[in-house]
Amino acid sequence: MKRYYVMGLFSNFEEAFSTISEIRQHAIPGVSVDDVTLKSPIEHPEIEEILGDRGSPVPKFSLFGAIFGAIFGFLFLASAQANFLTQPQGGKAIITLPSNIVLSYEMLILFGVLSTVIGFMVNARLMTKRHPLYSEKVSLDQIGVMLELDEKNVDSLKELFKKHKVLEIREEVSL
Amino acid sequence: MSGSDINRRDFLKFMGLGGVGAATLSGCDMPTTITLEEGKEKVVAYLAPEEYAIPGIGVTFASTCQQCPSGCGVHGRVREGRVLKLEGNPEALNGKGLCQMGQASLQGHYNPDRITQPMARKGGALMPVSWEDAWLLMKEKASGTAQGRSAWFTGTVSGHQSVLLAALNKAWGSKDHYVYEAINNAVGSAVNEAVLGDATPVYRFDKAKAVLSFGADFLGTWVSPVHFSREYGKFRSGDRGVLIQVEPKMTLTGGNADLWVAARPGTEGAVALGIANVLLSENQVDGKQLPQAALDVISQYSVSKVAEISGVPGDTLVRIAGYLKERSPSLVLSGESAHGHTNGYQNAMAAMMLNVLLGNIGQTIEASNSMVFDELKAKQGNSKAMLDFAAAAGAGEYDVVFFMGANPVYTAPAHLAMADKIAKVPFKVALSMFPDETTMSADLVLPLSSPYEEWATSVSPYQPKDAAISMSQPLMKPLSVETRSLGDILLSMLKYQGVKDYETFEDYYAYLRSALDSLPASVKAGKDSDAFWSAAVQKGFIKAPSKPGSLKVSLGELDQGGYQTNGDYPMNLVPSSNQSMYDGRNANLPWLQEAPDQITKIFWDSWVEVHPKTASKLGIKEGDFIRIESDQGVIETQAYIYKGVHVDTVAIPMGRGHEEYGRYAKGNGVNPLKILSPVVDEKSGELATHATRVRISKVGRSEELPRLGGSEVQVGRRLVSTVSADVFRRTEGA
Amino acid sequence: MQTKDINENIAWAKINEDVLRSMENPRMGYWVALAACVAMILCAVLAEIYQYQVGMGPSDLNWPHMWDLYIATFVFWIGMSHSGTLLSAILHIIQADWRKPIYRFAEAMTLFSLMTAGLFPIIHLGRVWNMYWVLPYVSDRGIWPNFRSPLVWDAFAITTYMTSSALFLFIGMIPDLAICRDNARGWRQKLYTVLSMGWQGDDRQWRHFRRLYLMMACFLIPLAVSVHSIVSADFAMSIMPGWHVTSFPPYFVAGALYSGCAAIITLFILLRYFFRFDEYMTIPIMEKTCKLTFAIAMVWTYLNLVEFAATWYGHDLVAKELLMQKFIGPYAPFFWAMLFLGSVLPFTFAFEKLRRHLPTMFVVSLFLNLGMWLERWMIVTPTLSLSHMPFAWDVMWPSMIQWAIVFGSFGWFGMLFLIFVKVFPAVSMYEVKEMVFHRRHYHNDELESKSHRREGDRQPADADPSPSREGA
Amino acid sequence: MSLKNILENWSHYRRAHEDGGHHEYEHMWGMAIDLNKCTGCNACSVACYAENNLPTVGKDRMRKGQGLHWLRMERYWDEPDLGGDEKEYQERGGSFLPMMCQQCNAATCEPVCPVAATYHTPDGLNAQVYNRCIGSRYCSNNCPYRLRYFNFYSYYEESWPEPLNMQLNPDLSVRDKGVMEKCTFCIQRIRTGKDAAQREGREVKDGDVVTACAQTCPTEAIVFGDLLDKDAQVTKLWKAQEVELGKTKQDKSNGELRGYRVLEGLNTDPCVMYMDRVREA
Repeated sequence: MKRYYVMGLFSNFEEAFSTISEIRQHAIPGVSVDDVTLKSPIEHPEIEEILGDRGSPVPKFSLFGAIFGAIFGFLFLASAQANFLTQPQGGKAIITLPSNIVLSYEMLILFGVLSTVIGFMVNARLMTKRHPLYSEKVSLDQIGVMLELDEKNVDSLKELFKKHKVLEIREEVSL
Repeated sequence: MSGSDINRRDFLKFMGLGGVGAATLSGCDMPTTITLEEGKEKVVAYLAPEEYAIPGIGVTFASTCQQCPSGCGVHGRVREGRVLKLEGNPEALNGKGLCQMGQASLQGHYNPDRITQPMARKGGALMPVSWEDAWLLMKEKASGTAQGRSAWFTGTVSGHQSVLLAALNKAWGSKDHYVYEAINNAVGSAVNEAVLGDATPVYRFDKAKAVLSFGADFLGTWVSPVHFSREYGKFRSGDRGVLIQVEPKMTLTGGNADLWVAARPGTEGAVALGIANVLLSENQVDGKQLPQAALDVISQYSVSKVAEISGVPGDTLVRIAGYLKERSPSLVLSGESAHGHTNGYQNAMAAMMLNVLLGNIGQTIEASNSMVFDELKAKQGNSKAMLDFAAAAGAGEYDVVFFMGANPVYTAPAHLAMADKIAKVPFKVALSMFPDETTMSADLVLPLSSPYEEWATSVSPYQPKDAAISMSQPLMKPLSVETRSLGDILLSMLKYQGVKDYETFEDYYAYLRSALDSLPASVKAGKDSDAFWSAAVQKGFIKAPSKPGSLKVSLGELDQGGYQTNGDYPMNLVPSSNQSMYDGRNANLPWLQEAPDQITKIFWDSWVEVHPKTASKLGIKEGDFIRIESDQGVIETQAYIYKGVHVDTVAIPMGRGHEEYGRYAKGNGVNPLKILSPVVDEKSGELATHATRVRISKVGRSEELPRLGGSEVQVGRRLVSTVSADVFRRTEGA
Repeated sequence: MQTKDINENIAWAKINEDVLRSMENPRMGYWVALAACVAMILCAVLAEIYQYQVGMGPSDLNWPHMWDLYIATFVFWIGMSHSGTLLSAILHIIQADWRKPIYRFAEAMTLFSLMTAGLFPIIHLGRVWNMYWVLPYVSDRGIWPNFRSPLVWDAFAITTYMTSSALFLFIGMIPDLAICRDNARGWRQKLYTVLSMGWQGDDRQWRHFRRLYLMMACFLIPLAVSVHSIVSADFAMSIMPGWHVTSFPPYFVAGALYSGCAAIITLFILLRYFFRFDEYMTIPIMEKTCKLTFAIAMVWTYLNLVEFAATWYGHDLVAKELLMQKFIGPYAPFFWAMLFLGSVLPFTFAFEKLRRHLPTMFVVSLFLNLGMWLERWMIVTPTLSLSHMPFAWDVMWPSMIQWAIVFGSFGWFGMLFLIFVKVFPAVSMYEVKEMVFHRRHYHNDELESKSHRREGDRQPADADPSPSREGA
Repeated sequence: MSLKNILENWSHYRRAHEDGGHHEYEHMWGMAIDLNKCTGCNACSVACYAENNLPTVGKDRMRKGQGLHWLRMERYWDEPDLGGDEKEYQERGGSFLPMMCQQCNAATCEPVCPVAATYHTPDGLNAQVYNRCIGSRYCSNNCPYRLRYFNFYSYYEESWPEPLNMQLNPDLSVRDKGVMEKCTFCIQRIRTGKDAAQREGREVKDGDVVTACAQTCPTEAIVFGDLLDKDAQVTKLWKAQEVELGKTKQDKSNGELRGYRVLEGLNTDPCVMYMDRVREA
């Protein structure tokens, strides 16, 4: 059976949200809210209530990046100090904790940040091709509700879209 | 690998051989003097080193410093055929110490402005000529000089060079050998001679418990400063002696005094008499040592009168007398700033009177050990020689004059018009290392080798312990093949004059060998010729037999001339000498130019010292340019204001303001000697250098003074704090 | 009187249009400004070449003034970099949405100040060509930099800060770059296609984006604070009176925020004027920034007083002496100018009329920054001029070489900023849209009108008769 | 390897100055300077120029404060409000203070160097590695004695025109522009002395190593030696004055003893002891 991508572009955001709400309430049998991809020009924290909490592992990346940074930082500094033989200075110990704390802290943040960014890039699937149904209007002021669904449900979805004053509907056969 | 077991190889690996090699591995015996940075130094293989040059090993050779007349023994460290550093000869008079002038004498040796070949005046300018041409010129202009129409004008000379010089003068039929030193103790010597019968007695600082010095800068320039500094160290140890300095401008010695007293210039004698008065009247010192005439004079100098004449408060006089009475034996000295007056001789006499009164003669002033070889003794310089020479030259008495080791064109006051008078001499020959003012006005310039390139002997004028002949040996090959030692030139001239005694000697070295060979067997202590020679060269000096001296006491006239004032010129000028530029001969040594003056901390330039009271009266601030005007001329320089100069006095250091003398000296600062008034010490005929009256005014320009250091006080920090001598004697007293 | 931070009924297409327009077709004035900046840089480059060839001597640095304008200006630029990222992050976390129209250029300012600041420690090195020795690269000689040295901390902190704030700026710009991509042609399209990294605005991206941005903000706040306290450690970690001051880290952070805010005001006014961003960079936002600046100015003033008081009541005579010398010594005119500009001048912000008056604010903000620059100079130089050793006291005035390089650094910053505004959107389009959207949906207009408006103000109905609830 | 190293030697690497430090000190070179004997004649400073290849920089640069004088002879006048007097003249002369690198055991210059160009040697010296120096000048700023000097220019051509350059001591380098330098206690002489002792198969003894300043001092006010050598003259002087290393305030049985270290309250632990100037009153 062919699978279709259907995307409806809305200018009124609330209509788009109620469309999703209805999908969530099984307005179309066999179409789950999990199949919905929302394309929006802005961030909508509130949409999670409708779309369901899909979660993000990015903070975990931050945490592990930071822990790694701190531990690596300290060990790196300490081993450099311990192996470089001409460093007794100013009556200080060879491995000096105060300075290493400062630098480990910087390393914590640096690796935390880098790891967070990498986590984001991986999870958000950046650096991939845009979806064929991507519309430039999404970057302007319209919101797109896209679903991947069976051929039999396409028409009922379009009906639903039209009920909510959709401006434009695009579709494409999934490969 | 833990921290403690680093070995050399790892270290090299870490640091890179070239890099730290220079900084940390220096001194290890490898011929790696390579710095990798920018290929600054070429890598030179020691394929064929000089015989005596062991690569990487410094060898020490003894010689004698000629930077001032004291003649300290030095050890030169020679590496790879170059002399690198001088140290004091521990066995010599100066011990292991050396003053900054001695340290810097290396820069005279390596000076980039040294004369490297003979020069002759052609068409008004000095042009390089060959030695053959130089000798031809000598033959043409000088050989036929009539008897008595030639003269030598030199600095202090001694040793075998002095012998040759005397022989040469004799061959030439001239008696005129002017020995001139701008900084000298001639007045003092005259008084010593008159009173004690010994011109240079031995001063026992180590025995003295109090030293009262009237302007004798014995730590800086007076007689034999490095030796005296050593003695000073002993003087200050144990039962620490008291040092009182009376002078118009603070010298290095004054800077170390327990009590520094500013007396009006020229009234030092009065101060001495005042102190004697207190000693006799209040301190119950017995006056029987003094002749009645002296006591009569002393009685006229009551404390109040002396205070009025000299500007020294009466209680200070009492305090000084107290120290002298309490701390016996004492030692009273007089120096430059007391001597350089019309009454300089009386000032010195008054100081000597105190020694007599306090019974110091024989205690802290002992008879000198006079060497038996009179012909080798130092011919000491004075300034009367210059006055006499100026008169003779001005009168056209000479056809030929030889200059060596003195720079009268620079040091003579303007009123002598020395340059003009010298110009009247038809043929002037300068034997010189440097293009100084006198050299540049000569007709023929013969390049001298440096003291560290030549063979020579010298005898220092001040010989406190055993008499000794100091040896100079070449510490390295001459830098320039064209330079000749003084001895060699004199020997050549003697041969030229056909003096038979000297014809057999190939060079001065041969002459010296033979001359030392002919010393009495007692001197040679049974050694054969070679052994004696090498012992002498190794040690740096030869102990010579001396006649034990004795001291008599016959005090001369003490009466002081009144202190003269002059409405037009209200201030006194002190052309101060210091242990860096000295009389100007050190102005071409960059180390000394850059070394800050010991007292004012000023470098590379002249300055005029002004008392804060005078400064505020005239609205002068530090760094202001001041015009100093005497009846002989005007100089302008920057003001340094401090409480180390008498209120009525300004002091300008000697030694700068050269018109020639190489890149480091030329155009730096001013020469205070130029504006000296034509006055002399009436008794000795010495130039009265400190008797010039001046008036000062602001020029209106100001510039930051070239002075090292910010604050001149410690602002409450404990960097140097002062404890009292009582505490010192309690804790460290002998 | 305008009281709303932004007109929430502004059309989204207009937002795109306004911002994208600002990136196109530079006018004559732009080229002149750019040329002026390049000329300033040339001055500095010539001075630096001379200094490189000859040594540090011509700068008139000396013993004991081993540091002077270079380090002072370094601290100044580091300070300048603080407001952008730090304020942006803080305001993001506390959800103050008025940051949205202004944070982009502020963050750019952060990055460029850092790029300028980073030059100074390099310029001031005696042996510039060996500057990489400060970095912990693996060397077969086993030599590492000295991790005890605050200068190495600087290198670490600046690198971290530069990386993080560049990422923060870049990440925050991705949705806007996508907008640019969708609207651009030619080389710009290619550039933005690469830079936007395939952003298509789907909910997955936004969801991770939101977390990312929050996490970044969380990292950046302590980072920014640590960076400037580390810069203060260059001084505070030393033993010198006047530098060894406990309150230096917060003092430096406050001073940094202060100068950064002042710089934001300056650039705010310039951008608003030249790019006609009146509708985004509104007077109320300006007013908020001014109030913030005033608050920070008072913190700074307080910390100044704390420093004086601590020194005055402390028993370190040398520090006290230095303080007195600041008050009456040769550098006193600059010191008093700093106090006047830093503590008295900000009171202009206390007057509503003045803080809403752009020309006044422009001039004031420039003077505040001058004051902050003087602060840095007065930290570095008087301490060196007076120390424990009175013999090493000295008063030194910087030479033209130093001034030329300091002057040129402003050209460098200006040039970077000018290029930025023509290549990247200086106002965050998507976030202005968010701001507008959320204000429209969640703000109670009536409540707002009651609380903020005064009698005589125009009613919102007058201003906008037909409020639309739609996006376009 | 390095992790093992850290874990095994942790306590060793954590030993600070107070705990005896990282080094097993072979020597602890130190000085004792008697200001009662020092006349301020400046010979030490010029000897230092001669020994250590110090350039002369000329009047203008010297006035700007760009000179290099590893050993500077400081001269202070008595302060009117501190035991001095409001008198018309400086009656007690000057206070002379020769200041060379104090070779602090807790040197404040060392930890601030970004590239570890300055560190502490097992000889107790504060060493400066010229080739490693990048010229940040932080060390000089953080030296409370202000005893570190910077090469603001390249001097090797200007300061030693031919043949003055022949005097340069090949035992140490001529520093180029951009490098910090300071007194080394004549480390080249220490090297030579140690090498000679090693060749002869003996310990270094007192007098084997003398710094240029100590050697030339006409009054022998400067005494140099190894503070770990109980028989060294310098050790005896320190003992006699009851001055000890590692203290910020000397606890003396006799408060009248003159020994002190300059600014020792800053806990820099310098290795140079001074003895107070003495004046009659």
